[in-house]
This record gives sequence, structure tokens and C-alpha cells, in this order.
Amino acid sequence: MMETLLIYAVIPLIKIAVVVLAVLLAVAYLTWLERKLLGRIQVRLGPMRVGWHGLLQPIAVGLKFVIKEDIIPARADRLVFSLAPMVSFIPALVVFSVIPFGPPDMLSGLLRWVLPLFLDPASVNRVIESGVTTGGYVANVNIAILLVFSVSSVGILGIILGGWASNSKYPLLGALRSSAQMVSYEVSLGFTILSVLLVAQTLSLVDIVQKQQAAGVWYVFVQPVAFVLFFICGLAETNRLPFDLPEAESELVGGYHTEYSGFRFAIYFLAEYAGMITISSIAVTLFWGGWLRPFPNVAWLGFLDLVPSVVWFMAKVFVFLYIFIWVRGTLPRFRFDQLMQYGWKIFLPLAIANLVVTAAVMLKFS
Amino acid sequence: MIGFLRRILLIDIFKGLALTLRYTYSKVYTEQYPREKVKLAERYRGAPRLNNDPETGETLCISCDLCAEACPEDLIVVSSVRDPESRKKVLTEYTFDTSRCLFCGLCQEVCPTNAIELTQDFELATYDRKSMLWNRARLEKGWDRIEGHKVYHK
Amino acid sequence: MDEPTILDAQELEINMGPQHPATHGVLRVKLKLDGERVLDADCVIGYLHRGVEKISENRTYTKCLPYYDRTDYIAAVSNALGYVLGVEKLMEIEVPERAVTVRIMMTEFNRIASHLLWLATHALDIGALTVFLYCFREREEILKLFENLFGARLTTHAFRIGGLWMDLPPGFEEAARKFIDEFPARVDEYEQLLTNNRIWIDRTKGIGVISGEEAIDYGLSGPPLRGSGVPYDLRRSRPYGGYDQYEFDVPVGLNGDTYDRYLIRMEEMRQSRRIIQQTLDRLPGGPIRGKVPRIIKPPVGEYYSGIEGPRGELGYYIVSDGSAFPFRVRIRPPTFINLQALKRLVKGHLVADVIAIIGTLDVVLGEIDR
Amino acid sequence: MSEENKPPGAAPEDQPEQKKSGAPAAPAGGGEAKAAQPKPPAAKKPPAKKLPSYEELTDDPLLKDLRGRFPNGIVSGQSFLGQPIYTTALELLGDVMLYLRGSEWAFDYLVDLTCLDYLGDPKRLCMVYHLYSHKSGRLIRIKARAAADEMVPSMSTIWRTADWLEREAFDMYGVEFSGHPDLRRILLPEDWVGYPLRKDYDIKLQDQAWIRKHLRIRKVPE
Repeated sequence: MMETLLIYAVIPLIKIAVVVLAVLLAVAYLTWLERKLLGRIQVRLGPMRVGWHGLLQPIAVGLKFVIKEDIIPARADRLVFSLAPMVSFIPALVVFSVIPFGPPDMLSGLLRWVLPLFLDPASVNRVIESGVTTGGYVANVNIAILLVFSVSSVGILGIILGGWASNSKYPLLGALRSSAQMVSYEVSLGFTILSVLLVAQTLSLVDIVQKQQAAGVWYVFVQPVAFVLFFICGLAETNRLPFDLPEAESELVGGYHTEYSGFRFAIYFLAEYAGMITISSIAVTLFWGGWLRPFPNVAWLGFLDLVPSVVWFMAKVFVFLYIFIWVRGTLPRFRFDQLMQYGWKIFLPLAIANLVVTAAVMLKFS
Repeated sequence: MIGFLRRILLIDIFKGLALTLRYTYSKVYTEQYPREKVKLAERYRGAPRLNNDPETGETLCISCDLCAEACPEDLIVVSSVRDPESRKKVLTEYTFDTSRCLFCGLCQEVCPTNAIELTQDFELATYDRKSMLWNRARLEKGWDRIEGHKVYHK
Repeated sequence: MDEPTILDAQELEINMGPQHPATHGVLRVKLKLDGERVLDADCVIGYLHRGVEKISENRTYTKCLPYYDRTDYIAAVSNALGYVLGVEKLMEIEVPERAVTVRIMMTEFNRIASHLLWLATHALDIGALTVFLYCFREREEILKLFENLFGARLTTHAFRIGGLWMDLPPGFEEAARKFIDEFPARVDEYEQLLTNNRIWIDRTKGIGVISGEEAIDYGLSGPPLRGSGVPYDLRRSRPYGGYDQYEFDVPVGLNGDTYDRYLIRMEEMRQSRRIIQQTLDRLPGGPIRGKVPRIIKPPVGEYYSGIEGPRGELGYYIVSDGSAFPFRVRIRPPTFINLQALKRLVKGHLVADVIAIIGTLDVVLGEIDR
Repeated sequence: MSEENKPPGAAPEDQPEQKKSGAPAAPAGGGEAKAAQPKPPAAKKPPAKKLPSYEELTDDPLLKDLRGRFPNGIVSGQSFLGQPIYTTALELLGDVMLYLRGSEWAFDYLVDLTCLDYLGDPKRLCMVYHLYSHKSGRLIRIKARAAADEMVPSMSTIWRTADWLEREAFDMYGVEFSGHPDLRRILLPEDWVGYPLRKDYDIKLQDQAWIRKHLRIRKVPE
């Protein structure tokens, strides 16, 4: 009984709590990183006043958001208006339930050390060998990719709902843009993921990483075109420059969140940054070997294993986030119709072609 | 063909990225203003001051009214009485309405004795309009030495 | 309804401004949209109207000057130049050679500063955040020069009738030389970020196209006119204030689109640098202020003094009735007239292009509303 | 401060006084003002320096052409500091302008359009147009006098530039333009009363009723 509770409730709940807190903290400091890095790109310093080099700035900003007045426009659809930020934010968190931060046996050492405090050795063994508890992830779902894909699409619904419920023109235009963007880029994104699936022949993210380990090569070298497309579509999915059309301050004032303030705005804000981390994590998992060290099957590089796998994962995600910010600091913004053109006329055909070629090659060698 | 390749391989976008990367790790241009004092030019036209003779401590103003004449906004009022003995004008009061000042410097330009001068103090924010009307005492003291005025840089 | 909407839906009418991040002040554009396509645009201006022309009629000729800093506050030095040249003509005042040279140098510095601000905001509107701050860095250097020479950064009150307020401060020439030595590399950097960037080209090429004839019909001047291929630059066409002695090129565009206007302004910055180089090389000594009567009372008469401001033809039509107050000072505002073409330029484009087109016209609301 | 407040108020009153003293305030003359040819103020002239003055255009091909074509239209042709000024009768202003734009003179660029107010004159408003030809590089000034209630032909069909410029002239001087497509105030609010750049509109004057209504300032300082 105790074991079952541990295996299916306590440990997963603890994991969820840890992941949620870690993600929220990461999001908070991602905003700090973005401000700092953009500052450095633009030969200025970024936040400097709250804490050492502005390290406490995210906390100050968060407090400010909570304290600020929460304004709901008089003619807005109150219910939808209040719930829309959540619709955007929760999917961004849900995705992290299936993202593998480490190998399936990542926590066994920790559990072996902690659990004997409560349990007899036999139960400890059973808990650890249940195959559910030790993984560096919340859950190993065998359709993880489908889950990621469908849940993250829900996030954009939050944007559309928020823009629509504001009953205001600029947010409405922002919402329209984002739905157009979703339609054009989700499709190409799906096809790039499909080509990875063809290579890996599994839908579980954990298995995909393990396949990469077995193959001894990260899939980015197998599927470079898919990766580039995935990255570009990922920028579009997260509404980042050069694809930040739904919010485009200089055109639509703030796009879908023009009418939002205070805490609700903060949630949108969190959702956007959580989305960045999600996309980076998926990219790392699918293409860059997840928690694996570089050259996973080169023996003499074994000393790299001294670094915990979770650190490898985070380092890779960090690189992606850095690139996200770097790109934002460099490129201008696309126009709405150009975005659609690129999406449908270039990225989608390329993604399909890539898929077809992959399929043909796989068929030939299987 | 080269153009096409440039376009496909996003060469120009990577050039831009290289530039921003280079700047990321170069020297920053920021001046941390409230923490550091800003270096202002000697000619900077900021808060007005009515100068005294450094030796005698008497005002340099000879009440000639030229500054009031020169001011486009008519914000200077010079009041004086004529000393019956020396037949000289003696300054009694001098008001300067900083709320309407253009900081054009025409007053200091016409001043024959360098009495009125626009100094390098620029932190002129106050909490009420009344305190933007400066009287003689205030003008002679100089803005940065007035009590209650917060100087933001240390 | 001018044109039927595509899906036979209702038109959307939105207010862009007066509080909008990309209208460069308090411009309000009433846009009629079909989806995101602009059917019609109507500008509402005047939010910043201070009646500078009326103020001028109630100030002496000398006292008018600080107010012109506040019309086009980005190009305060050019504004001052236009006015003092006009009054000097009316008064027949000889300006010493040194003052003339310094005036040209500072006006060209101002042109660079103004174009930098334009590029900064234009790029920011189109989403290139970083160019904004790079431009501001260089502009800051110019403003420091202004501060050293004029005593103020923005509302410079730069020139006086008959010459200058004060001579160049010590170290000024070296600082100016240092700036112009470094500047070309900086312009190259902006171009590296934008000129060949696919997104930038997509966003600006073919946007807001206006032919040369039409541009003349709309009375455009400055870069918007030259972008359409009309080589009209007052420094060349009707030289004033000693510009005929300097070598520089007047860049003109081919297509009259936003991209051409962008290229022209970039080239103008380089040309301005060239002029500054020449002024520094020949800077003569001598007095900085001519013989100016104590009270400026031009004879009865009138003079139109047009100069090439950074935004186009900036004219001062000064009418004197022989008294110490101008009878009338009419400011011919370049952006007021350029803005008129906005309605024509945005028709049929998308909302995002409206931003680019407002940016390319380089409007300054302080001048439009005066 | 009190003393310096005087000049602004005094300036508009200066105007009629100027006229009495003989110095022509309206040098370029309107309809009947042709007799009042501008005389240089000889009395005030300093001996050494020759002050600029209005000069009659004598050998000007444009003036000859215009005189030939519009015998009743051209009131005078002068120049001041080398800038030619042609004064036309208001009735023929539209025709003259159309000719200037369309003929081989090709004044295709309307540089500026503005108005002057000579208070006290029966034809108090003086329209001033600056024209430039991109072809020949000539800059000319056209003037036409109008009474306050007279309609001035709109130039907006000849140069598009004139659209807003005429709206501004209407806004500031109350000039009514006949044939203007959209004549409403441009800088001031639409329901403002009064024309601020007219000489009888004091600098401190404002539309009190408007301010009370829209800005809700109960006590407006006079």
C-alpha cells in the first residue's frame, strides 16, 4: 500500500512540484537573462539596481505585477477574459510532464539514499525497480510527442481567446494574426517532427533520446533540414522576433495583451517565456540528444559523464534560449502576409520534401 | 547565382548575428546616471544663479534690467531702489520663474556683469509649482546648496 | 465605403494614435481597414499646436529664435539656420567666414543626428531593436558636441543673428574629427544589420511607392522626394549660407519606395560627414559675429529663406513692417507637407506597412503642429 | 515681468499706426493699393549702408508673358532682395496659377501657401504663394489680396499640396476657399471659434467656451 502510494502519488507529485518550481524559476530568470543579454547586445547594461547586477529584478517585477491593479475592460467578456491567460499558461507547464531531463535511472541513487529512512530495503527495491519512479522526468508516456504537440497548440487558443474577449480592436487583430500564424506554422512543425519519428520509430521522448544514444549520433546530424525548420517554426510558435506579430508593440500596441494588466498580464508573460523553454527542451530532446553528453558513444570522452546528465540537458536548453534572445536582438520583424508566405510556400514544402526523402531512405535501408 | 546562394544560406542574416555577437562582449556605453555624476559641458544651461562677488560677497547685479528685457518669456522681474547717496540702483528682489524658462541663455548673454548665469545643475524637479518661482535668496544660494533639494548623484 | 471589402464584411476603423508607440509623437491616423488592409487613412493633427507663428509676431527678432528650436526639436540647429539667414538677408548683415563655416558644420552634424534618430526609430518600428541603441550611441556623441558648443543638447538655441553665441570651445575640433573618423564604420555596421537583411528588404522594398511626378504634385521635399528620383536638394538647387563652396553628392533613388528612402538617408549621412570634413579642413580664424545693431529692426520687406533641413525644405517667410517685431514669420514645415502624402502612400498596404511608411516620412509632430 | 508684458499686447496695435506714418505695411499692394508703391523709408536710412527695398521688375520675361495673357490679372511685379513677387487680382488668381503650372513655365511645385493679415485694410487678407519650377529652378512669389469675406479659389486641384495648406490658412485666418474638397480646421479643434493668426486676435485670447466645455476648466484665466 505504502509502496503503491509512493510509486504512483508521492514521488510523482514531488517531481511535479520540483519541475513546476524549477520552470517558474527558470522563466523568471529567463526574463532577467533576456534583459541582460539584450542589454549587452545593445552596448548597455540592462537591469543593475535591484540586487547585484539586477539579480533580484525578476522578483521585483513579479511583485509589481501582483500588486498592480487588475483592470478588466468594461465591455470585455469577463469570464473568458479572466480565464484566457490560464489557457495560455497551463499547457506550457503541462508539456514539461513528459520532457525527459535525465535518463530513466537518474534518480535511483537519490532514492536509494532517501527511501531507507521510511521503508524496509525490500520495499525500497520494489519502489526503485517499478520503472516509474527513478526517471529524470515526471512521466514516460508512450505517445509523448503527440501529447506535447496537441497540448502546446492549446496555448495559442489562450491568445485567441484573450484577444477576442478584450472586445477591443488591436487585441482582436493580434488574435487573428496569431491564429493565422498557428495554422501556418503548426503544420510545418508537425512534419518536421514526423521525420524525426520516422528515424526514431517511437513516440516516446525518452525512447527517442535512448535511440540517439544507441545510434551514437544526435538526430540533428541525421535530420539537419528538419532541425532548421523546427527551429524557425519554433520561433514562430513562441511569438518571438522575427515572428512576434501577435504582439508587435510598434504595430498593434501590444497585440492580444493590450488590455491586460497586472497579474493576468504576468501570466501571459510567463506563458510566453515558458513556451520558449518548452520549444528549446523539445528541440534538445528531439535533435540534440536530450540529456546525453556530446559524442555519447566515444569512450575516451567518458570523463564528460562526470557532469550529471541533467546539467547537460540544461546547458543545451540554455544555448537555445541564448540563440532565441540573440536572434531577437538582431532581426527586424516579418510582416503578416510575408510570414504566411514563408510558412506555406517555403517551410511547408521543405518539410514535406524532407519527410518524403526520409521515408524513402528509411524504406530502402530497413 | 551568388545572390541566390546568399539568400538561401541566410548569409546576410548571419553577418548581422555576428555583429551583435561581437557587441555582446564589447564595452558598454552606459553611464549609470544617478549613481555617477554626469559630466556636463561648461556652457551647459541649467538652473539659474545670481552671482555674488567672490571677495566682497555683494551681488554683481546692477539692476540694469537687461535680462528682463531680453527674456522671451518675460519671466525675470528685477526690482530695485535708487540709493539716494550714490545715485546707483540697488537690487532689492530678483525673481526667476523656472517653470516657464526656455533655458535659451539670452539673459546671461546680455548681462554686463555676469550676475545672472545658467549653471550646470539640471535636476530641477519639485513637488509643487510654487517652488519653481525662485527668489533672490534662492538664486544667490545656487540650486545644489538649497536645503531640501535632493541631489540624485552622490 | 470606397472599395468593397474582400469578404463583404464590415470595415474596421481603428485609431492609430495619438498614443501609439510608433506614430512618433501625437499623430493620430484614423485607419479604415479590411482585415489588415488599409482602405483609407485620415490624419488628425494639432495635438501639439502651440502657435509658434503667433508667438513670433509678439516677440522681437532675437527672442523668436528659441521657439524655433521647439518646432522640429530633432533638427533645432537647422531650424535656427533658416531663420537667422532670413533675418540677416533682410538686415544685410555680413556674417564672418568663421561663423559661416561653423554653421555649416553644425547643421550637417544636426543632419546626421536627425537621420540617426530617424533610422533608430524606423528600425525599431520594423522590429530591429538593436539598431535603435547603436544609433543613439552615435547621436549621443553629436549631442555632446552640441552641448559643448551651444550649451544644450536638444533645444540648442544654436545661432544668433549675425553669427554665433560663442566660439568653438577648446578641444572641440579634435572631438569632431574623432567622431567623423569613426562614423563611416558605424554606418557600415547599421548597413550590415539592415541593408541586405532579407527581412528588412521584404519589409521596405515596394512599400509606399510614389513616382517622381506625383511626389512633386504632393509637394514632397527632402529624402521622400529624392527617393523618387528628383534631385532637388536646396543645398544644390538654391544654395544658401555658403553651401556652394562644398563638395558633396545628392543621392537620388530609383523606385521611390521605403527602401530607397532608407538608402538615401544612409548615403546622406556619409555625405554630411564629407561636408564636415571639409569645414574642419578649411575652418578659418577671425571673429564669430558680424556687426549687428543693438536693436534688430529690418526695413519694410519680406524674404523667403528656404534651407534643406534633414526632413526637407524648411522655409521661413519673414515679413517685416519696419518695427522690432516681425509682422509675420511663416514656417514652411517640411513634414507637415510630407505627411499629407501619407494617405496616398498607405492605401492598399497593410497595417504593418503604415508603420513603415510613417517612419519613412520621418515626421516630427512638433513641427507639424507648431 | 509687468513691464515686459506690454510688447505682446502692443504689437497688433502697432500696425495701424505704421500705416498712418506712411510706411507701407502692405508693400506688395493689393487691388487699389497699387498707388502705394513701396518707398524705401528714406528718412531712417543710415548713410553708409543701402537697405534693401522693393524694386519694380522691369525686364522680366515671366511678367511680360503674364501681362500679355492676363491684362487685367497682374497688378504688379516687384522684387525684393532678388525674390520676384507678382501680385494678381483675386478673380483671375485661379487662371494665372493654372497657367503657371501648365504652361512651359512649369511651376510644378507649390512650396508654400500662406496668408498675411493687414488689419484695417478693406482687403485685409493677402494670400501668398511660393512656387518653384523643378525644370528651371525659379522660385517666385504670387500674391493676391482678398477681403475677409471673399472666397479665394482653391489651388488643391492644381497642386495637391494645397489641400492641407489651405486648411491651415482657413484654420488660422478664416480664409474661405471655393472648390476645396474638405475645408475644415486642421490644427485647432473643429469647434473652435476664432482665427488665431489674425491681427485682431490677441496672443492671450482663447476660446473660453471651448476650454470650459472640453477641458472642464471652470475658471479660465483671462
